[in-house]
Amino acid sequence: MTIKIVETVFEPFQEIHAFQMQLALNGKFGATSIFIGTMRDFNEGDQVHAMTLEHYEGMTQKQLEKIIEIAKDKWTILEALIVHRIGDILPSEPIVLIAIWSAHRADAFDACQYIMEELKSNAPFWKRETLNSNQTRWVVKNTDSSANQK
Amino acid sequence: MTIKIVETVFEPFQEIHAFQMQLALNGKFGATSIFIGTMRDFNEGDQVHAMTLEHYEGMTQKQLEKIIEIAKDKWTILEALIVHRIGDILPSEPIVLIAIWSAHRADAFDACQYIMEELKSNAPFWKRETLNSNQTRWVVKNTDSSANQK
Amino acid sequence: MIIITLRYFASLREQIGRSQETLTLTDSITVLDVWQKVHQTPLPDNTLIAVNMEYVERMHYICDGDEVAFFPPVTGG
Amino acid sequence: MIIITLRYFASLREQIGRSQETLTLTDSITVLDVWQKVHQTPLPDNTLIAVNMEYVERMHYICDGDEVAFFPPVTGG
Repeated sequence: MTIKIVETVFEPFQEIHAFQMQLALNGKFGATSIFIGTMRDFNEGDQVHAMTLEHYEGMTQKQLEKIIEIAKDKWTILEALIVHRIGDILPSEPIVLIAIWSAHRADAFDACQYIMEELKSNAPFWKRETLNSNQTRWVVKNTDSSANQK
Repeated sequence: MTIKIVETVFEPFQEIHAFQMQLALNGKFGATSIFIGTMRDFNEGDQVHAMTLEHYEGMTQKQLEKIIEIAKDKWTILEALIVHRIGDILPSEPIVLIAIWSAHRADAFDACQYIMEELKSNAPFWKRETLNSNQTRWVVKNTDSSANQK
Repeated sequence: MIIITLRYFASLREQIGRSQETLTLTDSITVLDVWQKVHQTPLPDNTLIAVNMEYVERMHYICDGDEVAFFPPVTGG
Repeated sequence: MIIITLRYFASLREQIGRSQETLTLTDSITVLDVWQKVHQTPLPDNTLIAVNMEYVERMHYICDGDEVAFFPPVTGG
């Protein structure tokens, strides 16, 4: 299980690929579920042209480890990778990557979504957006976890 | 929306990366949910050393297109990519890739899982496994979609 | 006159020993009747049926030119 | 004697105008009392509190050497 907090732009597919290559799991995993959160150029109706991600160093790692441990208790997962960006971020750059390897698909799907929701609720990160007007504002609340089915 | 049926081994992260690069969606998507199904070297308690995937050409594409259309009606998704392998497959080779891009994470998560479950139930693919004993057998039934929570 | 193409896949294809055949009929009948006419055995329980690459029920009536496929439960992904 | 470190993050850090300070107390008090002692204002409603990097309730009693952090709802991911 690996948690990486990175200060510069990362390439999610390269991260997953490199991580997977060094796992001794060939033939053992049947399912990989991946979530990538990417910075948009809009939020709550406004154009956003930059963002700064602050975190509570130490607590971040501790909380993410705890979230993975709980997921491992709930589902049968073989490996987990979390990469989260901090610092100054531009639109279309990745913010977060979660990847779960398991034998069966339901475990991977459920654990990946669980970890993402727990990260959103409990990992001590904070986003400050810079709007196109150059005003800055703290993001006050993460969006809801449930989709509005059409 | 792209559906690819491929007869030779594919590299899922390269497929997603290449597909994403040619989308004109920079800054528009905030969420990417990905599922990769990989061939294991065991199934139902037996060691498996090869697999052949048969499909119903034409119907496969038609069914997958229909599944994506239904997902687009249910959730707000920006793009979808499905890659499915056919032919002779070896353990640790990818079988299926599903990637969904959306503005918000719940749409990506739900659509990706929905498409995977529908593909498993309705897309006309059939797996024949070759066991370590060189016996071959048709896979009779896909595993359940729900995880047994521990 | 109604001419249809029958197709079989996977384990069903192997059991039947061929992947495709043509059937000529004078009247439209259901896909289930098509099976029984050709095979003189009950249709295996789990068999799925598609006409022109869309799933149909057993009571679906065929038309001239239809491609009727019989196959076991799918196991892709 | 109880010496604790207080830490503030994000918008709360900006409002308070500092990220860290030290507090010396004679007795263990709750984290809510710590806030009120230092800031003389009610703790903002949504504020989260962690002691030694674990979430705690407002009635959690501090110990010597604790790092007590106050911050707004988290917005990562």
